[in-house]
Amino acid sequence: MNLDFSDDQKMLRDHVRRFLTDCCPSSAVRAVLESDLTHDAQVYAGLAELGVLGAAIPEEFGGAGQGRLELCVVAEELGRVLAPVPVASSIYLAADFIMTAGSEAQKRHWLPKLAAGEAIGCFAHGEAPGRTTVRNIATTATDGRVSGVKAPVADGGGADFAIVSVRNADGLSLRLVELNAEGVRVDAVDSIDPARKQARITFENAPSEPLGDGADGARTVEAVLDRAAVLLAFEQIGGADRALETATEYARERMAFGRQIGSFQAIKHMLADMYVSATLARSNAYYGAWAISTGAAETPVAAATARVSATQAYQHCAKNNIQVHGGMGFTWAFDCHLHYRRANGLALALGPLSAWEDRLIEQMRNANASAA
Amino acid sequence: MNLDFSDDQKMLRDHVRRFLTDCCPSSAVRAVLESDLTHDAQVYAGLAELGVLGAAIPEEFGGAGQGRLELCVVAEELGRVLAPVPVASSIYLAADFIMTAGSEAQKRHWLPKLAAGEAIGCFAHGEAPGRTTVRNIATTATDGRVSGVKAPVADGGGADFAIVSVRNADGLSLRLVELNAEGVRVDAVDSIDPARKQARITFENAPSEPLGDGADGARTVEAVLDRAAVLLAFEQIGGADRALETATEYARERMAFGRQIGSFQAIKHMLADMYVSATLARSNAYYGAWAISTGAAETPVAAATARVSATQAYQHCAKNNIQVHGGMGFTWAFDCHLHYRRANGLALALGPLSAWEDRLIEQMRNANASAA
Amino acid sequence: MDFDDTPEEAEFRKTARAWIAANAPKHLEPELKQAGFATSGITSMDPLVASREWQKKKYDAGWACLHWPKEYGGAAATPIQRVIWGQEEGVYAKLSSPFLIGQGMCGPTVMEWADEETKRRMLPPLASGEEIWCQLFSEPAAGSDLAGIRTRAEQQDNGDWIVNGQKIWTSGAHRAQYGLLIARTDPNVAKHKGLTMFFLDMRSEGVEVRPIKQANGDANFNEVFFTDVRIPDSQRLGRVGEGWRVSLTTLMNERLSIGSGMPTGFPELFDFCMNAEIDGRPAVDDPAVRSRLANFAVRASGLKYTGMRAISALSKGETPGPENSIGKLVAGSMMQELAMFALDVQGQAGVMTGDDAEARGRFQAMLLRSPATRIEGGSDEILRNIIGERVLGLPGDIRVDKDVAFNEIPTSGKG
Amino acid sequence: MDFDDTPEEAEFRKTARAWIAANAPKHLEPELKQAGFATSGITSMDPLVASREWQKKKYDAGWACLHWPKEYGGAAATPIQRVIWGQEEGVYAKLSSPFLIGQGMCGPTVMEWADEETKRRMLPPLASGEEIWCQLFSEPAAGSDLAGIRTRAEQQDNGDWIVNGQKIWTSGAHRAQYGLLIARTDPNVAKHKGLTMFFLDMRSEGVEVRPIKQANGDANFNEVFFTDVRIPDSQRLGRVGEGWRVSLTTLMNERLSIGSGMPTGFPELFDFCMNAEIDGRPAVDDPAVRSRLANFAVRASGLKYTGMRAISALSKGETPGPENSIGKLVAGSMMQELAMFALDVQGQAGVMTGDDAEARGRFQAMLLRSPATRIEGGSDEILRNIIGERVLGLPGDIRVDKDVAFNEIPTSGKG
Repeated sequence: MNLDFSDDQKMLRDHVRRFLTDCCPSSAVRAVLESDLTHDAQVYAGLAELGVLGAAIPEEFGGAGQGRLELCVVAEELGRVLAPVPVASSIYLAADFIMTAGSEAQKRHWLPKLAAGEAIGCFAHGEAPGRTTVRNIATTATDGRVSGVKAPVADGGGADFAIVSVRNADGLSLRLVELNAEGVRVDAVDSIDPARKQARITFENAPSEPLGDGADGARTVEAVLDRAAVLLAFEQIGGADRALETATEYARERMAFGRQIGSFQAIKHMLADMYVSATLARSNAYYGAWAISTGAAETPVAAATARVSATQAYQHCAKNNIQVHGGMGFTWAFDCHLHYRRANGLALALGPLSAWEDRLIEQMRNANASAA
Repeated sequence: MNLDFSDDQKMLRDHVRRFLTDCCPSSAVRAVLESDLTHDAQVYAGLAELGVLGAAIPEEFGGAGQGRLELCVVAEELGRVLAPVPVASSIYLAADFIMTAGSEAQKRHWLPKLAAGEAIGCFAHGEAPGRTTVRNIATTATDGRVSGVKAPVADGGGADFAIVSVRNADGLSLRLVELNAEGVRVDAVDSIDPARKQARITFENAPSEPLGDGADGARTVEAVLDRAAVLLAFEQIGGADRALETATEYARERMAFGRQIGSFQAIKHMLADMYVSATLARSNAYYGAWAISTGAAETPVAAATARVSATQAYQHCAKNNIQVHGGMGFTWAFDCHLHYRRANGLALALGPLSAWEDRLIEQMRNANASAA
Repeated sequence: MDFDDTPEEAEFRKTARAWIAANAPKHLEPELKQAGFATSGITSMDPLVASREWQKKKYDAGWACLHWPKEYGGAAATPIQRVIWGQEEGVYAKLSSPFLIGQGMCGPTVMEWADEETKRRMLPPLASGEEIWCQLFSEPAAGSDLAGIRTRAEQQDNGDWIVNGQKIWTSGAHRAQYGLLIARTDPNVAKHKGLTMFFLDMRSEGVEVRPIKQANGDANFNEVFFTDVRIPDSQRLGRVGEGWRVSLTTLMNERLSIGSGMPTGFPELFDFCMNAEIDGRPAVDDPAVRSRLANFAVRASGLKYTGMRAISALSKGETPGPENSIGKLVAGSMMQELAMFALDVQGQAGVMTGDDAEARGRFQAMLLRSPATRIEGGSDEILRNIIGERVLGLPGDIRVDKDVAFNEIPTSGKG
Repeated sequence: MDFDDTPEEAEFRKTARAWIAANAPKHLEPELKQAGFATSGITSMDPLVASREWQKKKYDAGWACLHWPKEYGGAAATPIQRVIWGQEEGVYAKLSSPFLIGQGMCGPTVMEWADEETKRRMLPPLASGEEIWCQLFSEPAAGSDLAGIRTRAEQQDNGDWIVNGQKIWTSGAHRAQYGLLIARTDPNVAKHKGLTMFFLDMRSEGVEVRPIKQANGDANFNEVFFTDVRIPDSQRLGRVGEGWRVSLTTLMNERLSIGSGMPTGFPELFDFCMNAEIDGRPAVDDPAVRSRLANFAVRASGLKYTGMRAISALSKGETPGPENSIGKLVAGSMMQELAMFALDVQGQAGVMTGDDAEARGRFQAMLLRSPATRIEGGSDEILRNIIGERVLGLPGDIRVDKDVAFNEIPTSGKG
């Protein structure tokens, strides 16, 4: 049994951590948070140069041809530093959609650019208001022209193309739309985590090409979202760990009533509980990593488990990180709110916690029924 | 505004408390818990003598003609001492059913006996397994003869008659069955709280009389359960308060590491949280008391609010009372488990917490819709 | 049990209602109704002007600081009359937000500790809204441990005090004329013994006010820096070294005023769930949503009726019990949890704020503001200590700083 | 990442599996599968006899106390082999319950602190199941604060020790041949310094064992009273006054053995909700039930894979990280919460126990047993302290009893 990353993967982690420590301090996060910048282009270019954007992209398409475990390692590091880069949108989602359902031509055209960070993709799926389900997708494609409004679209502002879900008679199908085409309008929208920008994309008879044969769009979406959920879970456990570390450090240094506040059980036990949820989430994320890296049949259960657990842990740790810091934790100057924003933003990305809870039990039920 | 009991009602409380302190120590509870006794007959007779069983029964039917607020006061005291007497079954339920839906003859026959503690009634409704809904009532009445199996029936073992819900074409209707009749068999069943005995009652063509005109049985059941829920909520807040007091006292006396354990924040904050839930539950119970004593239209909302809040508070306080006591709290000799048993037993009486949560929101929704 | 007024209460309510109907700035009502957390919501005019106009009108007619003695600008009203006034004032009460700290905390402290001449001079303009006060207590290194403040006041030969140091979390300092200041006057004695309370003119030389940007992007609080600020000894409240005792008056009033009638967000959440849909069905019909709603409902209701039990006591002329101490503790964490849940119901779109968001971004704003509620005016942890010790009578925490000279208490956990 | 054995592990597993297939008491399997919490479930024969037979068989074939050195009755196996053996032993491992404390905690303590002769004499019969040991640590006034024990051991002129006092929560004392005893040998020094560890023959004169009836009606634990019990000095483990250090060996092993592979009840709950109905529909289809199930599922899964991460470390010859310290803390409160929820799903009928209950009363029994899990072997609060201090490196609680002579530490909070 080896539910752990390999030595090579751990070396990759150290490598990425060193790069991000140098190039992505919290001032870089704040530069995006406090401006209209869509992302930190320098950090993104650096990640491309390190070869990690293309970690899971085959060598024939310009990637490193490693695998999803390497991407998990990278995701955790991005989560730790709250990296303001569109890796989730462009790599976990857009690249995976193309690898999963794209034509040979689409792969040849887009994957090398995505791996090199020369193009950015995004997934335009949800249509506010309400939880994203097949029923509330109103965007359509007629004669290859897409019309509809997608919001929020993470990283839509900086993207070159979008994978767009459209309604058809049977459910969903997927289109690929270049965002500089006519009939496409991209507007920034404000969000609780402006270090991870959101957009509204309005399509009016925008030219598009199909992604996949159009029949099993909903199934493709589920499969890609499952894998992205595990990768986001790694971002979340990275963030949760960092929030826990920050809070622990503060509790050791900050004095009140003549003693370190970490010597008070109220604080000590709060931190212990954060450690508990971060540990559970990490173990569940490893289970998810195993599943998506081996293509195991239990991927849907493993992905939902990783996702629910990581969402809970990051929200919990980010929230109590502020509480441990007290008033200082509620200042703009301290980084606590960056994690709080990210934790609550990621909790909704790819669909809310409640939807993943439901999916987890639905999938366990199905697995159980098929086993019986 | 006067969301409080009157001075007379507070005097009644002191009166009942003195009586129960003398006559219902924990040894009396244990005597029922550890034996086949259905209840403590002496305590029950004493309550009858005090006139409190008939508090809400009109004087013309042998009661004290006071009202439901007095019954709330009594309920809280019964809850504090875990009184092993069938007041809930006989008074909150059976007497209320007869007052609500009984014929003049039934009232004349039964209410004076119930008030005097000379007869005991119970409500035979649920049929295991599963949550009690109209759908899972299989007991029927044909030509006035009742057939079916009811379990668990609280206090069924010591009761003289039962109000029995039976299925009819439209839903439910109610029958009154004397339990010494032929075709009736009462068996004791084990339960998590043997100080409040449960029974299985098997009816095989048992003779019965109708209670009410048979049309609106389900509605009568809802109305009586709402009122009983408020009264049980008072038993629950009495129990919660007592568990909190016991735990607080122990935390002040018990030493560990050279100091009172109540000086540790882990214990102190646990007790503070118990106080919070007990206080919320008390205020909600008062709201319920106001509603059932005035027959307010918002009774369903008030009753469900009181019930949900009191169930949460008592479970919380009883559970943490053991935790504060540590190992000693898990001995048979300490009374902690008596509250733990009672709290978890009462949580299921009249239907489980989840069903009351659902009812609360359903009723708020209806109230909101009718107000709009 | 009833929710009715006594005849006297009904009479008072009628008078108050009639006066409000005749005098309130009705044109501001729509804006006030949309106000978010801790602001009056006025944008059509200078909100401070709007607040002052309403306060002055109330003052002139004898409705300001109702329960204060008449000679200090009040109406010597009973506690229950004050509650009834608050109920009748309704949304217009939001206009009082600039005066809350002054009238709710500083005023009572002055009333208890100042001499008669000072009270007659300082309190009426505070009641009328002409002068705004702020409370200069917290410091960067002294939050929950308020007695750990380091701002120094040193007495000169002429009796005046010279103050140096820094305060933080000072709400309204930028518009305040006066401030209530606690400072350390003797660092060589135990921490609680070396403190003294003053009030000072915020326009004094050497006072600098800087807004603090908060985690949610707002700037409702300030840092205040003191550089050789001179305070005459006549502006001392209580004896030298008695500052801790004086501060307890202020803090008791702070917790009272913050704790009562805390909003929880539940009515807004319920309303939202009645209208929002999950996969084509009303959210309120989803059993999982119902279960969460029910848990919020009983907490909101519990707080509401706990408040009514306190009012009932006031109505009978009794002192309310300790129940109200739970208000902020319950409401703070509930608001945070509730906001997270509301965003969850909104799905992926819950991440959007402002006009793009459902319910006009109300729950997103609540999510970002609520962490502060669990900290300001006594953190959750401090409140649990208070309930444990003062309500339940449990022993205090072990204190290692009690009999130690302040300047010998360690100040860093490092090394 | 994989869940596969290395070739060596696969080989070992094959050998173990073959031996178990050939030797396990298969006729007991159905009973063992139905076993509840902390019992073997055997009723068709004397459960202790069944346990001893299986243990002796394992011992004779070299499968008992696998990781112990061969000279003490073990097989010098690696930690990962021990894990694999446990996986393969499966339900038959439940037969080991009478030996767990002796082999898991007393044995390692003897191994670390006794002289060679004692080890060679005492350990093999412990490994073979011929002799059962119990652990005499907790006292009525010393639970979480174990160093507060009062049982006195006084040395006689001939070197023997005379013991007087009372122990509690002694699992298996009624059937034990030996006990590991911590006693106070000097009350005039600080509490941790006056303790000494012994082992004693439980058949000694003056030892009285009385079962304790627990809150759930069972009696798995005992009180043990000592009246002038004589222990030869040769049965002392460690130096006089060094008992606290010796006890840490035992306690570390206790937490290790209790924490690993704690049952949570989730698989049983999920199974139950697949079959139970709420108003005619499968419970598992109710969104409110799903939400609760999901929350239990991720905790159960998190514990399971946390365990696998530890096993992965062992497999690589590394020492597992501190992750496993969360096991009992998570599982204990989860079991309690889960049992309450399962009863809720059962509705009013959930109050019934035993054969009248759904799922054979499993969840009712769990409800009544689970409070103990949150206390025994380190309460939730002690475990949070351990995680905070040993894993996160936070400072310890303030200790008022550290440099005080034991007999001067206050013993009551009254008056």
